[in-house]
Amino acid sequence: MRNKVYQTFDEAVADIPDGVTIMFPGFGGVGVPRNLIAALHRQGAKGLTGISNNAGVLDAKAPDVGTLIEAGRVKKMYCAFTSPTHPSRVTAFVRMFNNNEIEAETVPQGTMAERIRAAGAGIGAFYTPTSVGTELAEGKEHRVINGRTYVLEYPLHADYAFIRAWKADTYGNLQFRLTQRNFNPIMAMAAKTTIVEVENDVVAPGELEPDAIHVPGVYVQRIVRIPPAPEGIWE
Amino acid sequence: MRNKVYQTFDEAVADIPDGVTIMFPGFGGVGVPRNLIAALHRQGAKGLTGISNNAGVLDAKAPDVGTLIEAGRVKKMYCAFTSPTHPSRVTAFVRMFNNNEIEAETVPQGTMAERIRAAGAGIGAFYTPTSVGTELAEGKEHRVINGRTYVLEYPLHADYAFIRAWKADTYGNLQFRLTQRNFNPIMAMAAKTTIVEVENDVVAPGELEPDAIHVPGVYVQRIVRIPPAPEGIWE
Amino acid sequence: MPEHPKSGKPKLERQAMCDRLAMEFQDEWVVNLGVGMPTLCSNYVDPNKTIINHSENGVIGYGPIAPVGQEDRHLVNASGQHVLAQPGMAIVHHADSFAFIRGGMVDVTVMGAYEVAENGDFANWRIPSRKGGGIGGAMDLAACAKRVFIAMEHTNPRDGSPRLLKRCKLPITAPGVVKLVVTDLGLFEVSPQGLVLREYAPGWTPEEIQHETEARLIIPRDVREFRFRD
Amino acid sequence: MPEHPKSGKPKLERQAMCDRLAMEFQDEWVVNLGVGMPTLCSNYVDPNKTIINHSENGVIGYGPIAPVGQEDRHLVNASGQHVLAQPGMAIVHHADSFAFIRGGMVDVTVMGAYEVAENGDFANWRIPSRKGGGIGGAMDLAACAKRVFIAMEHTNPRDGSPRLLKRCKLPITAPGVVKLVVTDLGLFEVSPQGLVLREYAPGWTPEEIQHETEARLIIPRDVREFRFRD
Repeated sequence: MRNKVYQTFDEAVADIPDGVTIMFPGFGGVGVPRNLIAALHRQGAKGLTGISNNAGVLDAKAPDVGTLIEAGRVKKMYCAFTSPTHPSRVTAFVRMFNNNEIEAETVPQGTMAERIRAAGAGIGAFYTPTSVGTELAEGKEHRVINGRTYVLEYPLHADYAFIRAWKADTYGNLQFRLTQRNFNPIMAMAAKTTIVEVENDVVAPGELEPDAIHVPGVYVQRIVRIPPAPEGIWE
Repeated sequence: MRNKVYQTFDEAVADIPDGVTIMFPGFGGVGVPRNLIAALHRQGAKGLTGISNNAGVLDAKAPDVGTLIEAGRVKKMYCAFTSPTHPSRVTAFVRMFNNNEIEAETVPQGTMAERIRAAGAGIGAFYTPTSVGTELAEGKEHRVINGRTYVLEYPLHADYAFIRAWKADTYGNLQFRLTQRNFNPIMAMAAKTTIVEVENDVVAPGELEPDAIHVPGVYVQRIVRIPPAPEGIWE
Repeated sequence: MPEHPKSGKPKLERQAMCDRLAMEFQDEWVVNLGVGMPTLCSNYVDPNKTIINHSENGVIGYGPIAPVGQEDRHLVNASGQHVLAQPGMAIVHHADSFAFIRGGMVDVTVMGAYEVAENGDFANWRIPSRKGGGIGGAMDLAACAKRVFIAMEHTNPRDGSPRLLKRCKLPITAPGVVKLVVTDLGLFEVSPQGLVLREYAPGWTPEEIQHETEARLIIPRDVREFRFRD
Repeated sequence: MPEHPKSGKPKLERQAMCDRLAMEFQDEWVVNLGVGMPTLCSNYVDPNKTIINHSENGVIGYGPIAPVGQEDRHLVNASGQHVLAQPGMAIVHHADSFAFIRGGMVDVTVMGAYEVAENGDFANWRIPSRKGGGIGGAMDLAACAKRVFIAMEHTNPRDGSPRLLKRCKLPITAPGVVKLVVTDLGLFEVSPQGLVLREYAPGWTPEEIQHETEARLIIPRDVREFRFRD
């Protein structure tokens, strides 16, 4: 069986070409694959499309998708926040979006999650009640089902998913801890190539309980153990 | 907080009226809520609609949905098997279906699972590639998305789900063991009232690991601990 | 003409506003509290009720904000604040968390807003003068929770313009979903007939509150002073 | 005219047929074996390859059939047989198992069939003379697995009628999906030009096999005798 365990983040992202679509999980700073993002930043791939709940935070000390945006590597973002929650919170993304230096599509968070899930689940499209009657539903196909109005939404596919996990085995089976889970499992399932940074030693198959695995290893292609700080990014 | 733990199966199903729709999980004889089915059989509710992968097995020694069918309590079944895999395997359901004593809709197993999931997930309808080009897609709405043809399928809702779990806490958080899981979690999430038979003692909240819970307790309304055989059904 | 609020008449405190909404929560309700003021609702604790806190990032049944030094780096709420684990808590992934929301499992969501209209529309995600919007999970929650409660200041703090309107001027978050609004001037119910003033801040009259409100208020006979506690 | 098979000329054994399909499995393939004859594929073990067994009831990476006395009452495969757990095995629920299938994670599904047509259609779920059908997960697997392999007897054991047809007569399970068919007479590939005979059973000639086949067989120059092992 092909070895999935890579020694460095740089090796794990080395072959990512320009122009691909990448999924970046994380919510409230938890479950963000910061080491892989930092490695991709060093690697230099550009013209990227990103799928992420937000487009980077203000004054980020640790790398996140905003690091790639600020470096001009991202051409388009799909995210749930395309303007700041407060006018003073002007991130690199907001500045660039206002200057038309980056494209963006605003997607309600649950619709984003379901579109990602649909990509992994082989669903061609689905009807959701979210956004009906709002500006975001304008131009979308509507349908009344059992008296309720829904809009049609399509899957969000990706070439790569960057994943941050708690535990992994060498087959790529993954476990997450608490709200670290967030978008990680559905992104791992939706992308063609899933690359994982993991917070604990990669164990032998059989050491993770089959009933407690959050992502089956078949979905995972590459795994890197996060080294101790300062080499690894832990914040 | 309302007590969810019932002392007997008979109490847990006592108020189920005639004419409701019930989901019955189980696959290959594993994860079948046999004690609740036996209790409903005693209770006598009729005119039921059942949603289940199959419609009972041949020579069932332990109660399953076929027990209710044979007793004439079921008006319609949604299932993936409406004819026997071998002509000699004529179950009560097959005999009644051939005699037009029961209605049935044949649903591909994955489409059934996704329709159940859609009901729990508030999805109005979805496009799936399964069954395209076959008799089962006739009369259904088709749509080409990115060059692939899909059919439109609608959610399967239910009034009740009968669930068989491995462990539960008093809030209703559930865990399943190995392939016992099958349809159980998605049925628990899709039904208005979820009633659970559990193979271990019901524990206090906090004793099940939050990361290893398969069904959050909010989805569960009633729990009964299975007593030792012969009072409880364990096969 | 009623005394103008700028004269210094006291308004309700934010905590009092949120306490009032939290008094409406029923035993076993699943409650989703939006970023900002709504999180104050969790400070109101009724020992006779079990409230289940849901956060859109997939945590059902979390506990209070973690005291300094007790933060778990893997456990945050929708605002990204570290919270404490609570016995019986369950974790799901993001698609399952919004399946939970869309599936109608959230009994009430409490959000802030820029505007609420008498038809139950509200706006809280986008200001047309700024490009883009910050929608997060608000549209999913607004469309799918069983009840939407709003906590906001009665008037725009910048120019004093009213926020309880006949029709929303900003792009809406969801149409016709708001059930209850608390502002620093009172408690308002959205009824089929329009906005009903249920309770007024101490020292204020219904007429004074109408003066601060664009929508036409319905003043029922049993309108009463604001209840701070049950 | 070729010797008639009823004369007693030996046909391939079921295990040999399934071994031949299993020889096509590649390292790390996710393999889904249908009820009945296809499960024999798991008896062919190539130590140089890791095969990942998927069963529609949500188990990825299960092991061999459990010996008597070692059954775990909570672990069965798609046929309801007790199997052994294997290190690295993972369990998902039914919706996630079919998300896995529809998402294209199954490299090959091996199924039985009543009929296969030269255009890649096949039928295995319904006989119009019987009411209803037994579809299970076959339609999902047929529509969504990367490859569909079929293992079946070359002719109907009841009346000797051919099963490799120009067009299916029975209601199909999926259109145009079959890649490879093994029968007790040989190995057949579905190509854009039609059915190609790749290998014939020992003692049989391509012409004799054509005689048992309704579809027009393409006989390539490199057609060879059946390979029992790599």
